[in-house]
Amino acid sequence: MSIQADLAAGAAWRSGFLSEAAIRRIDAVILPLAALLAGMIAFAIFLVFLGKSPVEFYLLVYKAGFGTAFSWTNTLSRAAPLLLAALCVALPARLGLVIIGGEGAIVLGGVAAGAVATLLPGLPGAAGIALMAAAGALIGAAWIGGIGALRHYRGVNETIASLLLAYIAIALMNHLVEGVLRDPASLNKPSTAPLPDLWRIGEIPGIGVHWGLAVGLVACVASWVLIEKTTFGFAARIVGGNVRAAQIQGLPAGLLMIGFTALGGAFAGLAGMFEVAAVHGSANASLAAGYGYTGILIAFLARHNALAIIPAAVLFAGFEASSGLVQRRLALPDATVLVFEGMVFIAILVSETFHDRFSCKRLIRGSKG
Amino acid sequence: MEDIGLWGVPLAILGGAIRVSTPFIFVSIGECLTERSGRINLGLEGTLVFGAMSGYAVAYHSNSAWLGTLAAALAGLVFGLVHGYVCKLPKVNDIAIGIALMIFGSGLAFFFGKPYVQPVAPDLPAIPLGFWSQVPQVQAALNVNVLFLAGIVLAFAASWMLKNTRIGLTIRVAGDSADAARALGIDVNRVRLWSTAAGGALAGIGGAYLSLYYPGSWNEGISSGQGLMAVALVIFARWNPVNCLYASLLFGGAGALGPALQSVGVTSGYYLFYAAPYVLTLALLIATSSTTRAMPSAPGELSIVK
Amino acid sequence: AGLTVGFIYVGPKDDYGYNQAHAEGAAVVKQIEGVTVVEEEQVPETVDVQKTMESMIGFDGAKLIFPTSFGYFDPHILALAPKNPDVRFEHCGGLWTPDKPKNVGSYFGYIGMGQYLNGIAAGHATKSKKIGFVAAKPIPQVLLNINSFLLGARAVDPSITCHVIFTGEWSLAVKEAEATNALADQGVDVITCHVDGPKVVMETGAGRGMFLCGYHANQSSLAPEKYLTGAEWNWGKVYTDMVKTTLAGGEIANFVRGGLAEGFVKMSPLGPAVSEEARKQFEATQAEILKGGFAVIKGPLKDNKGNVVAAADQSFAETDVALESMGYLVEGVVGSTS
Amino acid sequence: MKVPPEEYKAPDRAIAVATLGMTMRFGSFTALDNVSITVAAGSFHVLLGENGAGKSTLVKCMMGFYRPTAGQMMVEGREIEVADPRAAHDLGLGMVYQHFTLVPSLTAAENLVISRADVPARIDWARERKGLADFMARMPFSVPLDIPVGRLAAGEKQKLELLKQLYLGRRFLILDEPTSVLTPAEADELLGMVRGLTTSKQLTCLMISHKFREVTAFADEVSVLRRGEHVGGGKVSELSTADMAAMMIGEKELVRPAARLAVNGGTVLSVSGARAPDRSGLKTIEIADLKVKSGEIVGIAGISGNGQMELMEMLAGQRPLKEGEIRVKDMPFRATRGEARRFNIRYLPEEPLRNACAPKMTVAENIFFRDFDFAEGRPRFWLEGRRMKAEAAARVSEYKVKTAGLSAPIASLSGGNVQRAVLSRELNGEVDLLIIANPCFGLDFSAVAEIRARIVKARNEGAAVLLISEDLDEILELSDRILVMSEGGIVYETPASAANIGEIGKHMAGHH
Ligand SMILES: Nc1ncnc2c1ncn2[C@@H]1O[C@H](COP(=O)(O)OP(=O)(O)OP(=O)(O)O)[C@@H](O)[C@H]1O
Ligand SMILES: Nc1ncnc2c1ncn2[C@@H]1O[C@H](COP(=O)(O)OP(=O)(O)OP(=O)(O)O)[C@@H](O)[C@H]1O
Ligand SMILES: [Mg+2]
Ligand SMILES: [Mg+2]
Repeated sequence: MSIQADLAAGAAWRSGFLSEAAIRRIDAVILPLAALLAGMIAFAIFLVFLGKSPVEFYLLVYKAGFGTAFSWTNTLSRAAPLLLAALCVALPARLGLVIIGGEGAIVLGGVAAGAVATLLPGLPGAAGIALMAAAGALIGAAWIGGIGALRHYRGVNETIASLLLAYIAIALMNHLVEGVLRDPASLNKPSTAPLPDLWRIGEIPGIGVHWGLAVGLVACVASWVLIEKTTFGFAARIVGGNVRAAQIQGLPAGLLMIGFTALGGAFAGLAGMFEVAAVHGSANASLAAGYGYTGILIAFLARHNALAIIPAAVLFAGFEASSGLVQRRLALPDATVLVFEGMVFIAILVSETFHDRFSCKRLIRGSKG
Repeated sequence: MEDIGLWGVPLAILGGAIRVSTPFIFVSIGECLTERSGRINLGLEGTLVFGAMSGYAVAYHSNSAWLGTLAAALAGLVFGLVHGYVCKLPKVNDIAIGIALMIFGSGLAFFFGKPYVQPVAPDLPAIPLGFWSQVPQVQAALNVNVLFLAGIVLAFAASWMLKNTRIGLTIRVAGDSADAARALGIDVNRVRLWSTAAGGALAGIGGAYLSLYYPGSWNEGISSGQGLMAVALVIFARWNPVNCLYASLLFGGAGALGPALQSVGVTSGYYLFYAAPYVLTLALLIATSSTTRAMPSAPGELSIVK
Repeated sequence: AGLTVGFIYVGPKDDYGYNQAHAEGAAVVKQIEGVTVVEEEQVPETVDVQKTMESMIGFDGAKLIFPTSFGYFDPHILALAPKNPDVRFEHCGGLWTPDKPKNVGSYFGYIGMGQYLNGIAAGHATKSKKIGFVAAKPIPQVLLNINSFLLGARAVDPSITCHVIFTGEWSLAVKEAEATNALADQGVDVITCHVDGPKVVMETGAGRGMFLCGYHANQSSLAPEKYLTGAEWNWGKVYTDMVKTTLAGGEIANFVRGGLAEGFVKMSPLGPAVSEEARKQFEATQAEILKGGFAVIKGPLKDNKGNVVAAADQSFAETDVALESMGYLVEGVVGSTS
Repeated sequence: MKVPPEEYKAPDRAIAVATLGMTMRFGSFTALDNVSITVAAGSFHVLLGENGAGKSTLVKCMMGFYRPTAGQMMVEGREIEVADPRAAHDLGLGMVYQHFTLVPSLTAAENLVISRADVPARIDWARERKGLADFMARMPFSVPLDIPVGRLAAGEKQKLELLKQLYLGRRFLILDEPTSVLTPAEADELLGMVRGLTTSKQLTCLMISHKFREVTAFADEVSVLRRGEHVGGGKVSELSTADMAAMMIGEKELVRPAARLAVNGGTVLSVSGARAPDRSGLKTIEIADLKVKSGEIVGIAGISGNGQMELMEMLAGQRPLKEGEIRVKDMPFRATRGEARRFNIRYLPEEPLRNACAPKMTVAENIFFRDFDFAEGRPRFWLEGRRMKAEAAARVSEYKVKTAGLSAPIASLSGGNVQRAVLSRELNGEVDLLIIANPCFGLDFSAVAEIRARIVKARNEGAAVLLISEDLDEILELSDRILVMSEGGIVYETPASAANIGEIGKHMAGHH
């Protein structure tokens, strides 16, 4: 068959009931699901060796992660910060930058929100929330965008710089909440002054999860549109595909790098702000809860596709949500879920190797031929 | 004990460099080998933690710290092999697998490590290189663990190996240009598999040092990100094993600054002192980077710097 | 229908320290007829702990919950208590005040007294007249322990100083070890600590030839020759009392405190390195404390910046709530609160 | 009877190699169809064919890179199975690939030593160095042994590739377009040397080339492939260039460049006093004065590695100037996208896949790079997928880009087709300034003719063209004015009409 024939086959596909793009999309769903199943089977074997019942385990995971309305509240509450944290990895990744220090932006975003509340407690609620959001997003943007700038202007490797800066950010946070920003009334848990009640961000009516979830979802969708459907996203993808080609095209590679890292950082900063305004009510060391690091895994699971971050984060959060019930009912340690997650994620990541190999396109085509 | 006052600070930095750096040395040299072969293993944190646990457990049961270290190395080897094997499948992202393995390794270590938090396992021996001094603090600082010395030897040996042996050149070829390697008849995947395995084994030993010598016990907080940081130090060290050694010493020494300053009464802003190793590394990184000579020594096949 | 009791720990429940002390208390509760215990470890002080509590209530029917980490209190317990009026939340270390929900209680032990007794043993053991303290964060509970430790030692010899190093985290093995070494380099020869798991400090200290005073749990087996004594929790008794009260349909008081006398806290048996003289003073002081009304913080007392913290005629008994917001280090402590 | 390679011992002289009915299918596509060729011991044999004719595939089968679908290899008259490249090497077969196979971060010395089959586990560098020095002394040219190969210029790399094969003592050498990056003099020297080795029966050579000049000057025999089939061949002495071309392209018409129109335009590009560090950061590139006028092709000749690529980078804004200025149409020019659009400036860098494409993005996306954010005189915010497909389809058919589809990754195209795709993107619409580097590297003559015709057409339509090329023939054919670059500066200038090859060559070689 020649290239012409190949093109013709492609045309035949396009005229068929499923377009090639649609098939690719189905592939993108079926493969990870098959991998999820494979990972679950592997873990089931592990459990059998331990003398525990896999059936019981999976029933518990289902029940505690996805089985009841409360489980969904639980899962989605945990997913909320992860959506924004994962964007901080996925957006720069589209330009070829591997940022692993989103934790720093989250923590500082939270501190910024706490600082606003400490410095300007008199403002009305809406203004306070807007100001906190702006402060959190800004500091996050500056922190991660600064990494993009260091990369562009000084050639500093962004991966190591972001990791170092995450540690530095956590030190700064501790220094501030135990120092100048400390509320003297926060005795055994040094924190900033509690947010005025009107500044607290509440729950989305009916689902018992704070508004950070909605913002995270919107951010994921908007990021996807930005990357896939706008010329800015296209320019960013060119930079990610080949910086030299982008430069030859006169694209401002440096500005794009700084812009997208800053955008990712702004999202992470917002995640920190929501932790303070919707969960903790003040900034303290609990901000460094590791969401930034979990976000890396989620972004890679989603292959840096902003929309795919949503299911990846929900899956992860569901596993986390089930951890408690698994501990209590099966008398297994907390680490059980870590082992489970490790197995499942390795399986999902490995499944990428089967794209274009075991794809349903091939199956259909094979059955035709 | 004599009062050595402010002299305690430089001494603590020296002692800290010796005590704290060893896990960094092992992990970063191991990762250096892995990355020189063109693969990155971000999961060494998990390997380190599992090495710490398995080393401690085996040392406890066998009553031999050396058997424990060996076990940690073997466990690390297995993790390296898993990473190496999985990543040789086409389209599998090595960074992502590393992160998943980090979770998996820590999870397994915590899972099986529960019974070993309380028992006391034998420690690895130390060599009292400070015997010449009458000052107990100097003696303590120079009480050097065998693995630290092994780490120094390893750094120079690895560096020599990369330049002067067939294996070393093969690793570099595989890391720099897979096409060229194939043209030379080198099985790139196999080279990377074993380089990753070696990196894992060394990370396992780094973990054993943590649990069997310093701090010398097993618990879930035994590693505070040493594995991840060591991977970052490799980039900082420009993929040179001897530089990895220096970077680790610098990092360990800077880490001792905070406690040492507090012990002599410089106490305010201790969080910032604790950040010293990170700040110092970042400052050096910025100072030594350049846009016009972008990462001249980076292995060409490395996904993280491509 | 029995009673389901939930325990929540911030770290691993077998950390040989803070969390294990609570978990051992939970294990005692398990033995009580008609009681089911559910436990969850490694629960961070975020939305996670709220969901864990809700899950224990919803899935397990827990009616009495012990969230044992300080950071669980505000906002997490305070957010859930009003929504679950039939569940009792008993929190360790918090300061319940009457404006807080009625189904919330806070309990804690006067472990500062234990550190005072540690200090007496240390005061006799130290030759360099420098004792050391590895602490996580400068919060009131920790500061009270540091101050008590030094004041105990000063009851032996007023020239003794106490060097403090804050590690900044509750559980950070390498830094704890480094802190212990740094203290040893300064000539400190008796050490204690307030971090979640004291094992690293104890082992490193013993390795540097220091005498040890334990914390949270009995660590004497780690270095029997060097271990002087230790301030231990005795949560089994506290929890048993509370669970039995609940089973009997009674109300637990919202604000519960207790010390050596009430059995909340106990001392490890004195080690072989404790001299006869030290033993005498230790036992005499302990007897004094058991009588009640003993004050460690009493005037005249200055902090290490020179401010008066207790006038000559002032004294703060262990039960004094003012101690729970301590913000200073007393004279003789080398270190600062920020 | 098949002989396992280990039973066969490579002789110490030129060896004869033949293929019998070699067939290679990739999926359903037949790249090689029953090809039998015979290369006699000690002959200099050339394999001719258009891009994609199957030449590379044939030699890869011979070298054990591919397992042919059918067919045999004969070495010294014996049927032999070549399982992998290592087996081929053991037989004394060697190959210089179209794309470099040197390891960039290794030095030349390391590259040479590691390529040996018998590298000892521990390398004694003192001894190796002496051996290398002895070897180099016997060679007609040399390369610096101690700097990483990545810092060598393309020409030097190609020389090193050849040196490597000779160092390895290969008795049958396959060269896949080895001279594309060499100056004619270098090429002649190199091929002359190979020729010497073949006539003395020390070596057999099978060369893939698109240059008839080299064929007639050096080769004994040719074989011609067309669409995977062996369509002819014979002794070079019995064939004319026209015969060979006819065999290659069949009945197809060659594109002839349009006649040059006299265009007299103003200065479009002017560079004055521009200085920038070179890639190694050790030397400085200095362009004192360079002007290109509308309707003029200025060719910059030079041996690779004399600053041409840095000049390209300076013009494209990839290499910041330390001093001096670049002006376009008398306005300062900083190579932004806006300026490039306003002034209609287009670039065609060398190795387009590496320098002008995002390899994993699709053909359509790559073709869209220039227009995605601007259409009908105004900037666009939304990406217009339909416009992208339409444009790409038009370009692909106009420039006859062979691709499996518009949504195939551009990296899956052959080198020549990548070149076409990029050209189709850059020559589309009005062009005022065209900056090109090595546009025909590795392309066959019909493709070359087509591309050159397009460049001349752009010139005739008023574009100012700056052509940087290492191929002197190309410079001579296309340029109106010729400059020579050497050691980071422009050292010579002549109008094409008065060009003297000897003079140019002298300046290229640094004698000025
Ligand atoms: N690995 C492969 N998979 C699929 N098709 C291939 C592969 N390798 C080569 N081909 C196809 O085989 C044909 C011959 O390619 P080959 O590289 O041998 O051409 P060539 O004669 O060397 O051309 P050039 O002069 O451009 O080097 C091309 O049409 C190409 O598309
Ligand atoms: N993995 C692959 N799958 C499909 N086709 C491939 C693959 N690898 C290479 N090809 C095809 O192989 C052909 C040969 O590639 P190569 O780059 O060697 O071409 P080439 O011989 O240099 O052609 P040109 O002379 O046009 O540059 C290309 O046409 C390409 O489409
Ligand atoms: Mg070819
Ligand atoms: Mg080609």
